[in-house]
Amino acid sequence: MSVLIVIDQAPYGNWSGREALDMALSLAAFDQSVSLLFVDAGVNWLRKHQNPAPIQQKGVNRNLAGAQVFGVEELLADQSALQQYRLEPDDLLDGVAVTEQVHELLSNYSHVVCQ
Amino acid sequence: MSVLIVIDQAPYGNWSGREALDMALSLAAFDQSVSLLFVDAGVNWLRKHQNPAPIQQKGVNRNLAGAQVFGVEELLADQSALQQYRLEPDDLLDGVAVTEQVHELLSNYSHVVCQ
Amino acid sequence: MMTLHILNKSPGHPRFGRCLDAVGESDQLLLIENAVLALSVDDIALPGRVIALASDLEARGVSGHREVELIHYDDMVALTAAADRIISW
Amino acid sequence: MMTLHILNKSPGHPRFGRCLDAVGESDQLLLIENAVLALSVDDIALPGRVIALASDLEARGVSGHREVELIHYDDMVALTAAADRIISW
Amino acid sequence: MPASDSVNFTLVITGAPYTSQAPQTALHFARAAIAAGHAIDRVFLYGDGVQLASNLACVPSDEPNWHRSWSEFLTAANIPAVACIASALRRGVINEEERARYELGAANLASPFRLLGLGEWVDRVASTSKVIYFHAGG
Amino acid sequence: MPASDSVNFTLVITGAPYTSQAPQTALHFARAAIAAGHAIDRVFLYGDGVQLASNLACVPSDEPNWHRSWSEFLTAANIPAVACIASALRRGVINEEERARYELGAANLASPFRLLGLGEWVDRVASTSKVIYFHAGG
Repeated sequence: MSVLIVIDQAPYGNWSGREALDMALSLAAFDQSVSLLFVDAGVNWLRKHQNPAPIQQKGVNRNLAGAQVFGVEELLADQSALQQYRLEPDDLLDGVAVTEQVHELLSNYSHVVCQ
Repeated sequence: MSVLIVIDQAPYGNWSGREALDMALSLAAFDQSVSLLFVDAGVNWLRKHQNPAPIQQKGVNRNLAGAQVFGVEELLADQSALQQYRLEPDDLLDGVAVTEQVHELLSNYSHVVCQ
Repeated sequence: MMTLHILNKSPGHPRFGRCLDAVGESDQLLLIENAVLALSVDDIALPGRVIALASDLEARGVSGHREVELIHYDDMVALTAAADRIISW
Repeated sequence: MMTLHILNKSPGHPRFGRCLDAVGESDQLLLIENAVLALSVDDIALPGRVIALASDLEARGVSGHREVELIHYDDMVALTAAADRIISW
Repeated sequence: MPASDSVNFTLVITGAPYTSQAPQTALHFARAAIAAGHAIDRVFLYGDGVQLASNLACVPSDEPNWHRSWSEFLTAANIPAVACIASALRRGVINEEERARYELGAANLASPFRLLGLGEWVDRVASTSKVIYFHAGG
Repeated sequence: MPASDSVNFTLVITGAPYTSQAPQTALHFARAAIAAGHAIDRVFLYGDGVQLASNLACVPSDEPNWHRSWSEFLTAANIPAVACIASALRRGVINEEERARYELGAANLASPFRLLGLGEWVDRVASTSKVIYFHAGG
């Protein structure tokens, strides 16, 4: 059993990415194999230097940066989405692996969740 | 004061079109000048022969067909959206006016609501 | 591994295109809720075997001139029971 | 008549494109919430005068290399007070 | 003191808290409007926005409680707040009167919010008030 | 009687009633699954889906009350139903225990629904159960 949680919504404008991240962290906490895949506007979760204090939300950078410490296996980002949002490797949190083959990648997981 | 209510969501899958229609009917009930504009997937509200009984929802055909009787001035549909969904004039409820100039049309209204 | 893709978004929704990209040759695509509107759109290339929930078509007055297999909720249950993997988009 | 268009959807959202189509030459476009992400996208032709909420940019870590006027909520109030008409997309 | 060029705003919120950013953006806007000497003559909750009126939200202490922040602001600034009754009843946001009518066990909407019809919104649209909508983003 | 090839389903609902079609599609699916001799070992409400557990929805008599239909089905089929506690508390869906803890005036979640953590979902994902998601459409 290996789980992939797909995040395609941008941060802060709605809660769905936040709750998808909670799903991944819960699986990891119970020692289940889980990775996160960021596609479309979802890649914006991976930007360095987010500061949601002015809009009175809690940042998720720390959760995301610590995801692998908590047992999330991989943080994967879709290359074409990174390109669309002009995100270079230097702009991203540490530990993000870039993938060009989202379609093929999906088939590696026995359980896929698009929250 | 003339109001345009824009509906760009398809029927039944979510409630937003339904509640936008309620806004139009309320304005009409209070004798305010109001028209409805259907764009994108929203044009599917205008199909004849909808029958949401199998999914246990109430139809809106009667409300829409009666909208002009209740005082809604115009039911407008975006030509390009009709074309996308292969909707011919015969497929539509009576009383729908087709517009090719959504952008220009918006400027005729002093108050525009995209629910 | 046969994957059943369950899609409930209108053709204009970003996830609609993402789902279509992910459907493999041996996969099944089940259109439900607003996704059945895709059956009335000409220029969408739907993959091989397309299935749609009849009650969602009837609700929306879509006749579905395209090649499509219309099913009911009991068939949807059978499809999910038989699938190796299910992705809800 | 000067219209202020307030847009809060990500660039991939169908309403994003519909809003851009509707912005006239003498209109103003205010990007808030997820719409500020458009400032990091190259291939979107944003119309003439583009304004964005600074706190939404800061939240998302977007620096906005494009020509854009960054404002705060009090400026947003002034803009809406001055506009002949306001459309929230 | 209202400025000489002060405006009457009506704010319509259609996005729910903890689902969309709409109630947050609207509150920042509302505070700035009052600070600048403008008036807000009504806040109208419609569609999913009615969830903001529920007084049962329980939020971790290190996160803002948007229902409470809005309630405090509305009370302090003496601004009438209305949740659309048709939107609210379906979504389980009810006051004491509806609780009694539907014979339910509890109510979750109270002052400063009231349940009223769309006529409250129509009334503002037909007035000289500037009506601003705060929808769910995406 | 379970069929010889019967499956254990877990249904996860993330779309709210009267906002999305998700709870309706899921209920049609659930009824058909039970009728075909399959088992549903859990229904898990997550995100906006927790609104389905609120027992305060008031629906016109000519429209289905999805909370009531689901409650009756779950009770009759003896299926455990869980609303994610983190999603539910923020959205104002609370049981008697949380009402007391947060010192609020009312609770709106009761049997057959319970408030529990995401571990309930993890447990099903890690099992042989077939987990099917019913999201909000659009």
